[in-house]
Amino acid sequence: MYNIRLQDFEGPLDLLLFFIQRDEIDIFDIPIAKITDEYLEYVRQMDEVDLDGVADFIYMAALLIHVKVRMLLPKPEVDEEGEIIDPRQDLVERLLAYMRYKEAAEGLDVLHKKRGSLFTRGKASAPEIERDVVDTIVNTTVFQLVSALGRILAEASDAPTLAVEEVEYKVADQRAFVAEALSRKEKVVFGELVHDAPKRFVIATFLAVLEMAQQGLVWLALTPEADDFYVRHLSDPLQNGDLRLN
Amino acid sequence: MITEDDLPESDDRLRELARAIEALVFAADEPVEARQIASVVSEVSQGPPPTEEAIREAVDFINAACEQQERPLRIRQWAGGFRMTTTEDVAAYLKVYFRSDRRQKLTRSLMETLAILCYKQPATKPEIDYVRGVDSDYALRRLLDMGLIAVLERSDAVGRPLLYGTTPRFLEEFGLSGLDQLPNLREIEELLSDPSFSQARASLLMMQGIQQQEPPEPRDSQEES
Amino acid sequence: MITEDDLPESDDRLRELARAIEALVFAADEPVEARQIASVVSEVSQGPPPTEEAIREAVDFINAACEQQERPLRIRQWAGGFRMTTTEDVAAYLKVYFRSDRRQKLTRSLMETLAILCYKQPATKPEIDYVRGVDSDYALRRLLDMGLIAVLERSDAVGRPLLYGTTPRFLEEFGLSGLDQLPNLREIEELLSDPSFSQARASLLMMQGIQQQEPPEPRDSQEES
Repeated sequence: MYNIRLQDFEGPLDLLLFFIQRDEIDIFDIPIAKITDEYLEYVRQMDEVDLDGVADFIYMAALLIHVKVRMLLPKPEVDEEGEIIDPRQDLVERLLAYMRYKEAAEGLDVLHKKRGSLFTRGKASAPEIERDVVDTIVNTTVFQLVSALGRILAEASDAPTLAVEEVEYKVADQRAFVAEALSRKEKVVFGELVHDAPKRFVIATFLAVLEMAQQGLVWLALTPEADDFYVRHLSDPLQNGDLRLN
Repeated sequence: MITEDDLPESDDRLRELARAIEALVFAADEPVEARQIASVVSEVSQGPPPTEEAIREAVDFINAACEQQERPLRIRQWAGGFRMTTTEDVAAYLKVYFRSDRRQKLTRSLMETLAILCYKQPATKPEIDYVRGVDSDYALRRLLDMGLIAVLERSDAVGRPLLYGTTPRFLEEFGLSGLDQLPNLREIEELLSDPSFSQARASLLMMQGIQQQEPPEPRDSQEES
Repeated sequence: MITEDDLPESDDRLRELARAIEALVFAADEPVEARQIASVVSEVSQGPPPTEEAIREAVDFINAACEQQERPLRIRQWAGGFRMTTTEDVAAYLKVYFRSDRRQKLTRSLMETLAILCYKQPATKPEIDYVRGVDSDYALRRLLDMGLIAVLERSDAVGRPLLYGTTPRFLEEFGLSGLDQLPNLREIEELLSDPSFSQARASLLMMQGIQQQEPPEPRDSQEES
């Protein structure tokens, strides 16, 4: 058995391609039973692969087994015109397409490296003029603004994983959660509110709090240490002039 | 005019030093000190570092060549280091370029700061720092300079920090008639919740009703057939 | 060498245009398009804008002079505009000066995603996922953050997924003036008949210090399947 590491492969197609290249297999006539067994053998040792990749490898395993089973059918499958369908056809097409782009990626890498030895002007070098700052026109859309907000929130979290066992936390639910907490206590520290909770919970709660603040239902104030903030219940939402709408 | 004939024997070394200096000073993000140049050149050439005098001579050589060729760039020594700038006589071009032709894109840090401010104003700097997880000092100053935000008042909180908010100019630049025209959080969810846009981000943002988009060739059918 | 004697009468105009271009391209933070140069020059000179051909001629003039003078700077045509960069032969100095690569390294998964996008754009996430056989969510988000790709529009397909494409910044980062400068995707037949096809990956893995046994006996796959 070859001592290879799954993380050296970009994904299941890359791994299959490796088998094919290594064993000089005719890509148009893949010995599916053999390659499936070999593939499964590698996938079994997959403990080291991070969760992100597992689903993709397992999906391919299922697909390979399925093709293998179809190959074993006593009567070959036929399409509408009575032509025999090779169960491997889709897989082969995918492998071929992947090969082309994989090679293109290597080509891009070469371009990128070449470009890497050309340097553009650094910040120290600059034109000797006074820039008219106030006259700059902002070339940005509201969508970009919203994306920026999304980015802040997304980056507050760990690297995302595939939604395997993730529980969904909805902003609406978290609003109720916050409201409930504030019904017991007029003022809570955000950090305590979400103490030890999963990131998704924290973010949903944060969004809920932001939303409530925007609607004047709560008021946010920084704690004296400035490392957390209070969420305070506002009894009379009409008082709130916090958002200067227009 | 300085030509090859006028130069001493060390011509080649001077030229190579000048090339290194011109490239370094052009690409650096900070003024480059003579000793930095010396150490880089010494490391690359595997030889002794050039003296400060040699470096100065090479800079003069570059500037003399630029002047002789009427090129609009010079290397100047400022704040203890060398940097490259344009000559004054081309300032007119640059003024026109920077004024009208360059629609300035807001950098990411400016965008983030603005995004927080427009949804949560008035806000203090510590509040913005908290949400962004980084210091927003520079971003706030730039946005103030650009007239997109303003100091509204002082907060009642400890230390009475300044409260920032967006300006009418912000609305104008973003084509909004009022702050209430900003997408609300529900709409943000919708904007960002497109399943193919970014599922991880979307789910992080607690988007609802996300379904994994099927690939063009339906995977399910193969499993079912 | 291009000297004043060799130049036509319009010498002065060419020189002044070259000066304007060199200053603008030096000062700009992004590639400057010919039409931007034309409009700035026209405004400053209060005359007709220079033609694209004249601009190109002036750029060639600058580059020829730089080459003749052995200066380490050149103006390149990237992403539909002009950009000033150092030459390759001084890269050693800059790499030592900056120590690490200032540019972000692109991982294989980012490269693959980019490769698919630049040949197949606009493309949706499911399309990219399908070709790669893996979820490209993270790769797409990284590339969006790096500004190498952008959402172009929404597809008309079910669910109206977003369509991604490469940005001018991608062209700049890869030193391309346009997408048409990308090498053609190789045809399958050509790829398969390339003798390096079967060895490439094996040798790569060997280089990484991964032990490998001899491949099995060469065999006729027709018989075995």
